[in-house]
Amino acid sequence: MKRLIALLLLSTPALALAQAENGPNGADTAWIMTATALVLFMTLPGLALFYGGLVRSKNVLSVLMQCFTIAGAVSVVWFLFGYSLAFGGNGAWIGDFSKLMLVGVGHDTLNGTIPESLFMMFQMTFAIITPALIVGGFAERMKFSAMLAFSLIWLVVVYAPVTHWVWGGGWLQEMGLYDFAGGTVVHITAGVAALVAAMVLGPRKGFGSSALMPHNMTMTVAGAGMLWVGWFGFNGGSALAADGYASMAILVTHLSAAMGTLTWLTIEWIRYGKPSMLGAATGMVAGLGTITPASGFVGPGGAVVIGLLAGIVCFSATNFLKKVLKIDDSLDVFPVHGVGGMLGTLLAGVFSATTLGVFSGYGFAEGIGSMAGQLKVQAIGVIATLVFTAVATWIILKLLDAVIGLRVSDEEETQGLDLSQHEERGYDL
Amino acid sequence: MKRLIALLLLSTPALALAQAENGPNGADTAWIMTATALVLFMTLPGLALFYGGLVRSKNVLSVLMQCFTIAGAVSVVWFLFGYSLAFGGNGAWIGDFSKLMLVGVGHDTLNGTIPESLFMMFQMTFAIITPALIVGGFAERMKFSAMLAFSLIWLVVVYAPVTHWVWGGGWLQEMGLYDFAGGTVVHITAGVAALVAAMVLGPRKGFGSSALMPHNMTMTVAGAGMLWVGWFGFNGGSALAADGYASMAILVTHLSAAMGTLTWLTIEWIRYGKPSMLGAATGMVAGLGTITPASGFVGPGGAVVIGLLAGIVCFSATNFLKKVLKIDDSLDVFPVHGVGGMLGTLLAGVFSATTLGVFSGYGFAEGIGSMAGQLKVQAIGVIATLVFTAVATWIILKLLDAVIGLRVSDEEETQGLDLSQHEERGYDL
Amino acid sequence: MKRLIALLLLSTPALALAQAENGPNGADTAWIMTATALVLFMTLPGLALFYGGLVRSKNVLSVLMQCFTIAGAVSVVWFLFGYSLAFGGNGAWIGDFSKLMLVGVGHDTLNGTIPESLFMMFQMTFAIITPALIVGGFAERMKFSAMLAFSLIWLVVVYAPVTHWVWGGGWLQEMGLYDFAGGTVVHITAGVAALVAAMVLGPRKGFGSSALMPHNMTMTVAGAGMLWVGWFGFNGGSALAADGYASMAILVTHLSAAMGTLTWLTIEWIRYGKPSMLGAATGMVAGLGTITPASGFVGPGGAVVIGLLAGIVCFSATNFLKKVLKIDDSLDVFPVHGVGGMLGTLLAGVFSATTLGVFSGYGFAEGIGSMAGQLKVQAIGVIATLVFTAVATWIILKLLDAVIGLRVSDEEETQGLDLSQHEERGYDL
Amino acid sequence: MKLITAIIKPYKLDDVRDALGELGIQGMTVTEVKGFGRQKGHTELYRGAEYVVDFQPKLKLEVAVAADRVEDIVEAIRNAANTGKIGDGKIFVSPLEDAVRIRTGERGPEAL
Amino acid sequence: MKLITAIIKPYKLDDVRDALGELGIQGMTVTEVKGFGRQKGHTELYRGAEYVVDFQPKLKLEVAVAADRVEDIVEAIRNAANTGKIGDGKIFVSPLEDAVRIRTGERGPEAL
Amino acid sequence: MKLITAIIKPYKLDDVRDALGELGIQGMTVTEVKGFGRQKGHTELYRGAEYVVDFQPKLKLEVAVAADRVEDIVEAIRNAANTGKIGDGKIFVSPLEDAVRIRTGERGPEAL
Ligand SMILES: Nc1ncnc2c1ncn2[C@@H]1O[C@H](COP(=O)(O)OP(=O)(O)O)[C@@H](O)[C@H]1O
Ligand SMILES: Nc1ncnc2c1ncn2[C@@H]1O[C@H](COP(=O)(O)OP(=O)(O)O)[C@@H](O)[C@H]1O
Ligand SMILES: Nc1ncnc2c1ncn2[C@@H]1O[C@H](COP(=O)(O)OP(=O)(O)O)[C@@H](O)[C@H]1O
Repeated sequence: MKRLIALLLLSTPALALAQAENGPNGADTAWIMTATALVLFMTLPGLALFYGGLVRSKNVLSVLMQCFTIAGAVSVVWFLFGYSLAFGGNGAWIGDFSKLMLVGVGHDTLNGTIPESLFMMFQMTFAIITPALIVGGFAERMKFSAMLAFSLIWLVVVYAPVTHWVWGGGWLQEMGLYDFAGGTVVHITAGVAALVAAMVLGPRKGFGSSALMPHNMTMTVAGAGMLWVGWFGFNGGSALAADGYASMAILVTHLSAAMGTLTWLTIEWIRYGKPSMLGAATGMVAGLGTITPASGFVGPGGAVVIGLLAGIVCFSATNFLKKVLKIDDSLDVFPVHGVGGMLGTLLAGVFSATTLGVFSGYGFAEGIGSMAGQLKVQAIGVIATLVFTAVATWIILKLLDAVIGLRVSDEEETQGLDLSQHEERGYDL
Repeated sequence: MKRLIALLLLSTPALALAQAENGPNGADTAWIMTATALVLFMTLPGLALFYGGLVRSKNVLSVLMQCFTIAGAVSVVWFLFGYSLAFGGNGAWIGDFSKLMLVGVGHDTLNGTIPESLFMMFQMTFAIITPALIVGGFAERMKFSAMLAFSLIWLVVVYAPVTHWVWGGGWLQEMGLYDFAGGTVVHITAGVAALVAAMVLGPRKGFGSSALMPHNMTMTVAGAGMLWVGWFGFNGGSALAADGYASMAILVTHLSAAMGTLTWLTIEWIRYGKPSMLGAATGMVAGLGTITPASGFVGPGGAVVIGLLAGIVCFSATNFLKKVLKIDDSLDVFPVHGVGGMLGTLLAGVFSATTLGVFSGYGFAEGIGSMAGQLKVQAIGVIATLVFTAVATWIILKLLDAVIGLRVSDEEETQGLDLSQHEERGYDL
Repeated sequence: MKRLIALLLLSTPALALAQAENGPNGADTAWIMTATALVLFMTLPGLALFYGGLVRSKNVLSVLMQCFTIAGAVSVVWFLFGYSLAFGGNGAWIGDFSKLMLVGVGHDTLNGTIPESLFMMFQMTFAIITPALIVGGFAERMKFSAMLAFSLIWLVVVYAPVTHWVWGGGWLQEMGLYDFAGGTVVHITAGVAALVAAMVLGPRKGFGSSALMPHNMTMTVAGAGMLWVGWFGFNGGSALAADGYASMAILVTHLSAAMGTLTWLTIEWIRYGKPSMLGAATGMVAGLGTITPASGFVGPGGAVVIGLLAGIVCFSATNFLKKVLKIDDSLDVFPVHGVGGMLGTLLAGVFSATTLGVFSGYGFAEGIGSMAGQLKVQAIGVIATLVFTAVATWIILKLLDAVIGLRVSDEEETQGLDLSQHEERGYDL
Repeated sequence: MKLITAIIKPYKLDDVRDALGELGIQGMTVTEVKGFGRQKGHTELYRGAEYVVDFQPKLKLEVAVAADRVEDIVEAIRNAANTGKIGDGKIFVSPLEDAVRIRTGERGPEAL
Repeated sequence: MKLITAIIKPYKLDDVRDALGELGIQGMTVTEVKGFGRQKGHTELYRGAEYVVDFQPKLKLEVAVAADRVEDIVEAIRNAANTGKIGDGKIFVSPLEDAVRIRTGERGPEAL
Repeated sequence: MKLITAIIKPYKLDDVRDALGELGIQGMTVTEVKGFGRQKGHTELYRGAEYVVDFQPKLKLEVAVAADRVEDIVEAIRNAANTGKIGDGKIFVSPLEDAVRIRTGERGPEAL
């Protein structure tokens, strides 16, 4: 987040204020409006299609519906009090209710150089995609009602506080955590929550014994392309300005995605004799997720290495989870986003170093003098987010299971969620 | 439209001129180029996919083809004289021929702070989507030739004048009508025209007796997502600037879409026991269409109420039309866009009030002192647009029916329009 | 390219420098970041879907995979040395290694008014789409390994030098060639390479005797819509600024696409009795490809004529290639992009004239006084690009054929590339 | 028992089902098939390349019935599926030696 | 030889194939079909328009076997496909006069 | 009359149709089916999860013919569909008791 950079670079509040008092910047506003559209586009239809293609035909609408409903419900909650909890006040742990329903925000209320309404919208698109990512963990077996309840409670209990810690002036931000666009806030929280959900719900019927194949890889690839493009808004927009920081964030994002793609498909090529389209797309997402926390701090040389490591590590994690741990994280949210988010948050502490020659980045956080120092902060960020998310998610799910039940019946699962939850079918060709 | 706001705020022409003389604004230009791309994206492929998925497999290409051909043909007509009819001169009822073929428009000709070529393009994308929306009313039964003739005649006879009334300096604009991004100009005209077309053409074979089901809901959802994102350009771009007005317009647009989604699916959930993906997507479109005229004038609190009402009213209208009136408006253009446009135009007169606490907006039009006053203007705008569109559309269709015939033969309809009109098939999987 | 214009208008380096020293422009940066996203969107998922829908079901993933892998691999090569070869130094024929791995490029390094990292990214998206276009020439029969090797070698041997000639300060740019956004650099090179590839590889099994039909026209149309929208970034972004030049480039681009669409479908309507969706979409691409080199130099009147000619000429070329020459350029890359690129590069020399009344453009290149003079330069550009590309592509392919073999076995071709190259299937509905 | 197999035009399915329903037949199995016959296909053009699509989409209905009902049923299908135009399709009758209802194990005509 | 045709619920395919495999039967041909029968469909609502989807997705298995194996195989299919719920499907047995293996030209039971 | 049912490799359809055309047979009905047999499928990997796709896509051709033409036709199909490789498929011959042309009501061999 550019805000973060601003806070770090301009260490005196007076200066920060001065910048804000400079008034609105049209170019920054133009870019962040665009970036906001791009990030919404990542979820709708991007992620929805990416995920939708990977499930079986009988469940495709349930996944699309989950993404859509989350977009709707999260937006309203974010407006009512979510934004205030994340970005209101100066608490170390959680925001306050000062920005409830955007009270007092008008056309000319600013956040930095852009309208606050825009900052809130941009953040809202992040708040939408994070629970939408979790859908991949419990896909093809969760009740729609439970999914909706879970997503909203999780938004308030997990997402809002972690956002506050990292971007809202909370303790991790104070400590100098480098998370430019959401390695901890978005990817670790979503990945860990998906893993916990997969474990609490248990595997899909037939997991391990019969084929639970993607029903439409062309849909998945269409979504993957949209994710790649949309991610320019995700990371580039996090600079909150139309400047060299934003451009560089886009460049490193793109290079990491490219390397992730190539790495994953190369591993498959070597190991299985053939590279696959799904492998390429998954590597791309791994590259994107991993560079996310680092994207404002590293240079293009570092980005290439990050993409390479993303491919290797996330590939291994995917196989480990599926083949060794035999956990049915349906669409591999944890190994790709969770592991990628952790890896990237740590690597942000490495490749932000200015002393790595062609792999150099743009320096550590204000007040942190060494890679070890930055890495320590990064590790604290990773662990805190991981542990908090895991525990909170587990509790939410267990409670919900007791109250309304999480999983559809066996018969409904066999029939498919499209018919059992929505009385609709994806195709009638 | 920002232009409108400018006209209203800067009530003396001299001042308006002064602003124009300030010269071009790069940020505004950057944003409106982006918005123009987003609005084109709403039609191609957005609306084309949204509509295409809802028809039967044998007619999918005909719908895509109609959207594509309209995009091509409207653009050329708009360039030749459509734009001039809508935005040339100062007549109360219709423009003039002063801007035929953009005579005299160069790189540095401005409209406000943006190049006139860009203003004309931005408006062109609105002129494209409006007849494309009507396609939903006569889908699956109209001859391609008749469709093309109708769309172009309608553009000139209905769309261009109404645009002039509301945005081109015509009588409704003079009167102070609030239509920020096209509640009257786009949604009421398209909705009413679709209804008239559905009535003149008569229902599809099998309407009411057999299943005329959507053939590909995933395509419809992909299109719905694109509409949501593209609408940021539609409403946000209508500010014609990259500023707090544009940002706020995007925020209220998004919130209304979110509430529309939630409302429609909740009604279904209560009434039928299950919420549907198509319901969610339809509620979203209803929310978007309804906020459109109001999007520059209301605050986020008002937007939430508008989205809620959009869901309730458009849901009821859809059922009423289908079950009570038994009119085969194939893809429900009138109950969603027409009714939504009317509702939104009226609500713009309510929630622009500054005295509604958290539901307040940003004030009535210059010279209008009360909600009753604004509402009266809004009602006049709604009724005038509705009546004029209905009559003109009916006459155009009746004439065309007499001259070239509107509807394909029974056999062609049974075979499907893809083969009978285009000798192509959508799928060969 | 705006750079080009700048170079031509500001003929003294001092002045050019002065402009650069003006520092970064946020609005230009905002727009070019957007344009970069739009051009990437043209390839992923735009072109991938456009092409993917046109092949048979058993090869759809191979096409998507080729586009994805090219995006990944080209990006990395571009970063390592491709960009430097194209835009480093001042050689007449080829760049140098001064910008290897973007050495020395930081947040505030500029290229004109935008960050150099952004200029490099924007150009990267062009370097991605060009080899991706070639995929259409050899689709459904090339080995994945050969495709990858070919694409990368071709990028370095053909694309980088031609880019340098035209945009990197090379001999064609010096001579005053008008190629705003890639008629020679992108479309002629891709079209000619596709033709040569089609000839070297030979036709697909069954070409001419059995049906090699598109398997999913809805996918193709979705991609076509994305291409149309994305092209606003392609041509509008090539102004490298958010100004009247960019706006006008978008307007002429749009009008040419519209006329191309209408022209192609009208010819079909007259000749075959029915207009087709694929015809409309192909005409659109022809219109877009043809206006590309001219888009910064011609006015809207000229654009309409260019679109008309694009439709007529590319339609004829497609039929000629398929029916007379019987060359199996699978997805008609040469007749649409190659021929369109040549036509457009020549027409840029015509419609840039300021003396054509309503069809006037914005003047010839600095130092060129007549249409004949400009046309001569344009013709040299076309011929040089054509000959160089043809020869170099032929040599690369022949060498690769000898070393690793270009084509899959008969059996693999019958089975389909999805299974034989990637062990995946597109659909399991 | 006999197996009656009818190849019909797709849009006639509802009519045929209604006709069979009136005869008390409710079970049947339907398959989407491609029919080649006297009824010719059409030519599609994709960018100038002609593709002759020489099959017609048809539905195949399979109905297992007791032997004595064959004539009625054949007649009913014929009446319902008939348009008088080429390509209306065929009805085939073939012997069926046994039938089993999986759920109950009933055999013979009771299983239908 | 006989042709055994079974209409089963789609998710039972693996079970049936396993059961047949145990009897040494490995060849069969499977078709996706729409089944109409006692088992009723469901109603889908699209924006208030009700569509009764009255067919059930089923799979049709065709297995050609030597005449003396019919009983065993019918029994095996029945056991594997049985859920006790309505809509479990049917097994039909019909006469088969000849069979040819295209590759070798073998005829009769050897061809299977 | 007899019903000849052939399971063939999909890309052999045109050859078989040509061969039948030469024998004067023009009507037939074709279904897309999944074949299980000696010819093995392949394994697909999706993010490390292995899915054994053990069926082969095949086409099923059904041709009703007069009894005396059976041998010629079987032979023609066999020749046209044969590649000598495993998985070439089967031809089955079964009895057909009646055939009706829906359009005209003709019955028996005339109806074909
Ligand atoms: N000999 C045959 N064996 C199997 N099916 C046939 C045969 N002849 C025709 N059919 C099927 O019947 C359909 C209709 O036949 P066609 O010759 O077109 O018209 P008609 O039914 O009017 O004689 C064909 O599309 C095909 O599916
Ligand atoms: N008379 C029949 N002829 C052919 N197929 C039938 C017949 N009756 C039923 N079927 C098939 O068997 C399936 C199951 O039949 P149904 O009556 O629903 O339940 P059950 O098998 O329990 O009797 C149907 O969906 C249909 O495909
Ligand atoms: N007993 C059988 N009953 C029905 N169909 C069979 C039988 N055996 C094989 N088939 C069909 O024939 C196809 C080819 O059989 P397969 O054993 O693979 O090779 P081959 O034809 O060379 O013996 C299978 O895919 C299946 O569709």
